Amino acid sequence: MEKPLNYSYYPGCSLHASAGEYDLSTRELFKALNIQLTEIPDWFCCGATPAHNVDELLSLSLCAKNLELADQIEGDVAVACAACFSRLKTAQHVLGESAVKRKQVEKALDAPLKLDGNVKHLLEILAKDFGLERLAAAVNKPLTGLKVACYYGCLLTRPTDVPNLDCVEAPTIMEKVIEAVGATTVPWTHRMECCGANFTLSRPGVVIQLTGAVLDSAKAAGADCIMVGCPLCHGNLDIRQKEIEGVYNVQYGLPVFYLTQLVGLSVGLGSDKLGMDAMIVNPTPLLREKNLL
Amino acid sequence: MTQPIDTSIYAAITEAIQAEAHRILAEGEVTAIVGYAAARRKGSAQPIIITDAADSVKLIFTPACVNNLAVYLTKAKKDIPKNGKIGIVVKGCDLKALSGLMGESQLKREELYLIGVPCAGVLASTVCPDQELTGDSIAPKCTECDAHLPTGCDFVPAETLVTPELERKYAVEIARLEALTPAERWVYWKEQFAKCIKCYACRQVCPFCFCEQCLCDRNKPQMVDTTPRPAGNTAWHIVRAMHLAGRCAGCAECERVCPMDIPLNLLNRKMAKELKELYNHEAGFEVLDKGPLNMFTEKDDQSFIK
Amino acid sequence: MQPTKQNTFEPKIIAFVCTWCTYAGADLAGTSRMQYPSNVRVLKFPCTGRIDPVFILKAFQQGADGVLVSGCHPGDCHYIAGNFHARRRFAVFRKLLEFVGVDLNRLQFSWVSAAEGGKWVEVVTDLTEKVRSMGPMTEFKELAMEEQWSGAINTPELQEAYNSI
Amino acid sequence: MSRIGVFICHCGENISRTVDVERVAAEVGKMPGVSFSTDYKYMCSDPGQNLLKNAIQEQKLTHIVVAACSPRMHEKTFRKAVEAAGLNPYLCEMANIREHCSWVHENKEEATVKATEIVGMMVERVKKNRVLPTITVPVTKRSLVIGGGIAGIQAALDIADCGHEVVLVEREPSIGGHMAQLSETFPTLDCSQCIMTPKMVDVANHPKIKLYTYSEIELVEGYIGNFQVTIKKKARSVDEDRCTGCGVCMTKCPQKKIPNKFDQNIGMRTAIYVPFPQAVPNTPVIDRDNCTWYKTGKCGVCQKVCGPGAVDFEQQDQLVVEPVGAIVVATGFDLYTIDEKPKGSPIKGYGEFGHGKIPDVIDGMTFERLASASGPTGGKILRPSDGKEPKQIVFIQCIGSRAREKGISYCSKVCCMYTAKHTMLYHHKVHDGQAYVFFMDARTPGKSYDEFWRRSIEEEEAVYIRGMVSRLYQKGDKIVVMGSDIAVGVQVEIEADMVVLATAIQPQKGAELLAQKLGISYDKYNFYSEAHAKLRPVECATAGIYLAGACQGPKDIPETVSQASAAAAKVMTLFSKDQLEREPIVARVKESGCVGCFACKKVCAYGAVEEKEIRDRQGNLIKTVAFVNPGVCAGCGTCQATCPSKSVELDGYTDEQVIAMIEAL
Amino acid sequence: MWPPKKGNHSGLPLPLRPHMQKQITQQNLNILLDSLIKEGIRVVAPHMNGGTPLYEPLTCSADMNTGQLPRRSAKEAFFPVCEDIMTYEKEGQKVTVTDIDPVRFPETVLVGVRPCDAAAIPVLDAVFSWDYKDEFFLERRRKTTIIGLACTTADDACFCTAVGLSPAETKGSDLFLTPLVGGGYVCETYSDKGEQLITNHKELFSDTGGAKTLPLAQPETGKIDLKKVKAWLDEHFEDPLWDGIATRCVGCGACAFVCPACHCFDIVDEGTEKAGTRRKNWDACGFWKFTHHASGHNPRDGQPKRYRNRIMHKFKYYDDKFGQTLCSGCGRCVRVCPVGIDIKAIIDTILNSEC
Repeated sequence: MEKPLNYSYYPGCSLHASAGEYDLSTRELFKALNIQLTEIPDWFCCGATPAHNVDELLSLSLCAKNLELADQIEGDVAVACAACFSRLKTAQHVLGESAVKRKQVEKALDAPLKLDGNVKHLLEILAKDFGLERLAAAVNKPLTGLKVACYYGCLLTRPTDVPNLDCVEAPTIMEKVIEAVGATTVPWTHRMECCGANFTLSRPGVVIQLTGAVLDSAKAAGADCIMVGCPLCHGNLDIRQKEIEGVYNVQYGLPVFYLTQLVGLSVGLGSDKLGMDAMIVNPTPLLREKNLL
Repeated sequence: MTQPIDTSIYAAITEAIQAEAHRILAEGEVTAIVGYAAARRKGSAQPIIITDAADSVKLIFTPACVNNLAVYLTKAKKDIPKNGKIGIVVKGCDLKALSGLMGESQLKREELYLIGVPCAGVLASTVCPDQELTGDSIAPKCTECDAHLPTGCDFVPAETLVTPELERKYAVEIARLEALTPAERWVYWKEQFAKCIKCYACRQVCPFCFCEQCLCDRNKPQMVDTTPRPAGNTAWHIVRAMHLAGRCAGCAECERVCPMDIPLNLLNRKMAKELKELYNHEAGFEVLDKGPLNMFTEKDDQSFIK
Repeated sequence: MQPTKQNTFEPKIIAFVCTWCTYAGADLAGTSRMQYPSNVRVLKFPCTGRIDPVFILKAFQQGADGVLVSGCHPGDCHYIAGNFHARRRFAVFRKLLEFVGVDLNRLQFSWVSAAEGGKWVEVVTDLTEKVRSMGPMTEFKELAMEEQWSGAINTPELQEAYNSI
Repeated sequence: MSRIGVFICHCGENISRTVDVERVAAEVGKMPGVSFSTDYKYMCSDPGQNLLKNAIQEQKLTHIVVAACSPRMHEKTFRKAVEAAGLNPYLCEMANIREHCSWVHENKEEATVKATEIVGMMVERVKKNRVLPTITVPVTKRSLVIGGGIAGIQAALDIADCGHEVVLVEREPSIGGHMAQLSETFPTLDCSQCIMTPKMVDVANHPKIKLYTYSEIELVEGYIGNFQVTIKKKARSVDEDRCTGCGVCMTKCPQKKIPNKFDQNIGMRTAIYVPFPQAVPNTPVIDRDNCTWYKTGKCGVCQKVCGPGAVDFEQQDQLVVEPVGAIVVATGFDLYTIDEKPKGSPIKGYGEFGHGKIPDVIDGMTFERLASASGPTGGKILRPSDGKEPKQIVFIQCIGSRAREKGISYCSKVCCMYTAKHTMLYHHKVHDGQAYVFFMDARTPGKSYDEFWRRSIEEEEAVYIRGMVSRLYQKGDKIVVMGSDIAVGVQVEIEADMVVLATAIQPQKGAELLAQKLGISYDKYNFYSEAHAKLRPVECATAGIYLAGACQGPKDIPETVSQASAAAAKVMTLFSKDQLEREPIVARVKESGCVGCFACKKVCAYGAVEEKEIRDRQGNLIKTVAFVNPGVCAGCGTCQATCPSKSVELDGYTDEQVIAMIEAL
Repeated sequence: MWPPKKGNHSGLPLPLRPHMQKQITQQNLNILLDSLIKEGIRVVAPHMNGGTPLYEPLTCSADMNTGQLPRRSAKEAFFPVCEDIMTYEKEGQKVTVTDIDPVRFPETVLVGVRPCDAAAIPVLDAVFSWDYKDEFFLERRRKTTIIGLACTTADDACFCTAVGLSPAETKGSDLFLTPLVGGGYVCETYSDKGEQLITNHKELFSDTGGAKTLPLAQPETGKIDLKKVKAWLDEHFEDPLWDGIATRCVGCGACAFVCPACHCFDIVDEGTEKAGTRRKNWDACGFWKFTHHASGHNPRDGQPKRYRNRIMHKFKYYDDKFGQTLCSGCGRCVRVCPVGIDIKAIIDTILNSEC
């Protein structure tokens, strides 16, 4: 019997709100894989996209404090949201490089920094810590025949030297994970392009254009669905899909899954445990067609 | 509060050392073994060098086995016959010193047979050797030990250690001193250094003071006053700490042997703390090509330079 | 100059400098006829890499009130990397001095290039004025006068000390 | 007992205006050890120097202090004068009372006191000065040049023309290097081979040049003036003495489909081959990995057809030792290969560009071969995938260069110019084609360079788009180039037939291994480091080794040739004397105190510290100590400050001298 | 004259049998010391310096702490760790040398001296007043009154009884204190100095009232046959024993510096070209430098030879020259040795070996 893996879990605000299904499917999947997740007590916002644009010290301090809280729990920090992941990694990187900023943050927090903990995205945990072989062995219902477009978006691998999740511009980690559970991946051109992110509220036109190009590319590559690891990308691709179809007068019908939903499906979790009902583009017809429900 | 420390495994370690020593001497794998033996006073131990397998029964390991035996392997100190491999009994802290010596070309790993000792701690120099090992009687260095179990040895008795978390005595004392004003610290060290009689026990037991001719013994030029007056003493201890910066492995022998109870290891720990902060250097079991003060990076801190 | 000068404390500043950058920078200050306090005495070395921490200690013991160590900017070392080695050495040594109670305001490090005559003047002037305001460096001087009790002989001061008990 | 003479200079009024020189002379005269003290108007003048010389003889002076200007000004002058009077020049010191005293202080009293103290310090210092004999090192007047590209060829020819023997070592079967691969050269569009091959032939015919091709440096021992270089001559399988270069073997060789590296693998060659027709020497090499004889033990056609019987399948690698006095390193560059990440290197690839997957995405050197009249397409620009002429071509600059995120932050310097050249060559050959260039900015500092670049836009109709490309992908038989035009602020997509990547210049693979053999330093990219970026740009920190060309950093041809000639000039300077003389300010090890921790060796930037074994009369090893090679030591003294026991000492700056000065205060 | 006459070389009066016996309370002893301090007399007594017991000048009698054997012996009252012996100054071509005038040594009362320390002082008299009269030692000796104190405790490093002394040994003391049950001391005088002290402060002393003294310490070691030890040493300058013992020795000076009888010293000049001081400071035969010749040769070229010298000097050479043993069994060297070298164990080994 292998020693169970332990992580402190930083869900981030989205997972407690619009991306509840990501949270649910993450917890269920990890439970099924016997990976221990302990939610960091009293965690709070990482600062997300606005903080670092307004006040760097604040954004670093928020992350540093969360990391300090995470230090109470044994194991590395597991992060689901690509934006939270990016912020925490950036804070570690910046504070590791600059003694001056470290001192400022220490002063702000009035505590010595604990930056040693490893911050890991779920992908990394599945692919590296848990391991692709073990993952493949855990599959009860292989996703055979499902053609998945893996969408990385901007933040999972960028910038260079910060997340160190995979190759910055030509990563393969998502493909590896989903292929390990039996799905087929499609090569496509827009897997690293921006979806428009949180311009979705302030400049929806930009988002419609950018997300539209992503959907176009996935459709053209013959994908059945898109897999993401970021609540913001998910929001744009899933919620805006109908609107974009209207604007450009096209039909995509591409369900947008969180990686934990698809992997969860493969290990035999029911759609209720994966929050499939929360998805705007209904995945049921596709999953029925592929005999996955 | 006195916290008892479990040293029950030391008896088993002693047996294991004796057996291994007997084997390697009898099989000719080594020509001599440096270890610990019981001494006349109750509970006390002393270094011993054995060359005969029959003498292996003399070897012991107890909380009184305080010495860092690495000192017996450096050339300026002792000439153990160098006609074969030498076995040596090492605690984790001692092994760090050996690693440092290897990095400084003083020893070669292949010429040594390392008998590692899982060690929960040894006694402080201030207590009698027959005392029980407790949170109070333990040597201060052991409260900060991160090397209870030596690795990379040729032989380590398979015993499991229980090491309680103790208050880090040096860290506490350094923090106390750092909080003082420079003038207050000067007064503190002045009193400490005034006691020094220049017996050089600190130097002689230090594994890293392997110079054949100490800078401080030279008189052309006289870099450091040799007389045991406050001025010369202060200079000596500053120079000593500087020469050990980045090299000291933390065995605290200097402090243990000081007949005047000068807290010399505080200086070494302070230097270690700075080197950790500045260059992320820590003494360990790894043999380093270059010590932190024999190398540099272009990005080194220079906030203190105008 | 003002006659009051002799009553005020004039610090003794010793500067250890490398020949290629800071010494040349000080020369430039001279050829540019810049003015600075006359308290500094310059010791020339080929490179800051040659400067042994013991020299700083010795300087204080010999009565320096302030010490300056100055060399080439990083990357400018005439000897490739001597100043990088010196930078580490002194980063550590100053921490040691601080820990034994030396006020680091008396010990200045700087990079002064051969083109920075002005910076040399600034560094020397600042240090001189800073040390002047701090007063004499008494620690090492007093230490030099002290004896182990057994070696002490009756001096008027000692006698006075006894009398005051 | 020392008899010190002190000479205080007035420097006209430069010193005496603010320093009471008579008083200084009087005060100094009272200092212990000083037997003569005087002042004089101009010490550096002839009468001043004569005063000094006479005093040395009349007063029997043993040490001299001249208090005057900065030693940086006149130290040499006075040391020479002292030497002329029969004293060792290093027994003379200067006290700087002008730049460091009279010129920077106005108060005469203060300046006088300071001057007296400065002189006092130097008096104490000079007492501890020792007689230092000038160091002489014999010089072997032969030179090694490593690398037979344009840099190595130029350096070798310059040195050989001066009458000194040169050993030229080239790794490939022929000299010529990258320049021989180029089609035309900017900014004049000369045919590269036309200007290169005559020089190659000159090398082959030069009586003073000993050429080793298909050879590598195995080992370098010794130091300036006295290197012993072991060269490995790889087995060519063809006897160079017998071969006439007729080429029959190559026409008969049955293995004809081996990608030719010289043609960037788009052209083919045989197993017995010369890389290109103008190769020097024109002696073929058998590629043993691809030769049927070596693979199966059968064939041997080349041997059968060779009239002179030059083919020798049994030939072995040979080691040759050459004694030389100087080494010119001219190993050149490699191109950044974007689809692979060099092992152990921090440099990353560009997976997103599909290089290696999309056949019509090529690098600049491949374009050179396509454009070269002697190249695999005879100078026609044709797509590797289908041999069609590309009508839309996109050039992308700064691939790898200035891309910190890929691990390279430097500019490769030549890409702007060669891309401009490529657009011209393309336009000349494909008249109806359109070239686009994605660029960050155009860097064209060089004679006639900017005009050349303007021409590519204004006359040759290349469209320059300021911005970078994010991704390339194949769409049908087109390549979609996704990029941004930051001048206009839009994303652009171009459907191209061919894409040419201006890949970065990198050091040769294994450059660091050669550097380790030579004992020279290199930067984090493995470019070799010069001794001083500004003032010693062609010398290595290791004495006697010089740099030429792109092995030091990206360079174009004119710059490479200049540096090669400069390196040759340095070598010739070294060879101009039979013995190398140098200032005796070097470190020496006191072996009695040395315990062999080699901290000195670890901090020495020049590799001057060696390990030396001390043995007793019976030959038993007593200890291993450090030894400083005086020919290599630069005299910085970092070793001494590092040595825990002060067993290494820098002459001229000994601890005794320094402490004496401190104690004089 | 060689060999010198054995016996008293100091020119000082030999210790007398008790001349006067009195009693003093702890309180009165403190009053005595405080009044001496007020008179300008340096009162040196065991005192806790931080956690380290040392003989040091008191500023107040309450600072006296006789609970532990001081880490350094009382010899430094006469033979300082370091003392100036002359100073020089150069001005112009003139050199001025000034000797230290021993008249300036302070009057001293050394109190609470343990028998092992006090007994070593007359032993030192011999060497410092032999062919050369060391006025630095002798003047301090003249100016010092020694008040000994009997031991009531001992540890397993103590071995005064082994070398013929005891916890109540009065040798070397001018005045000797033995603690009484319930506090206070019996005072016995052994010299005029001691008697003078009592006479000068007679109001503080009372006659002995038959109060019981505390039981004395009982070191665990029995008397050893020093003659036999010497006889063995006479014959065994070369012996494998030396190598065996001293391979452990790391060559520091701790044993010699804490020893009440070791008396080697070094003379060094410290200063600059312009001015300086000649100083005399403790030296130790364990140091490699101790016998290092200017030529580079070292006759005692290994630690066994150096350690042999320590034993030889203590139990043979000093006996040969002055008829005394240079060890008073205080056990300090046993306690401080970094590597656990135990002089008592070595003597035992010698006694047990075949002669």
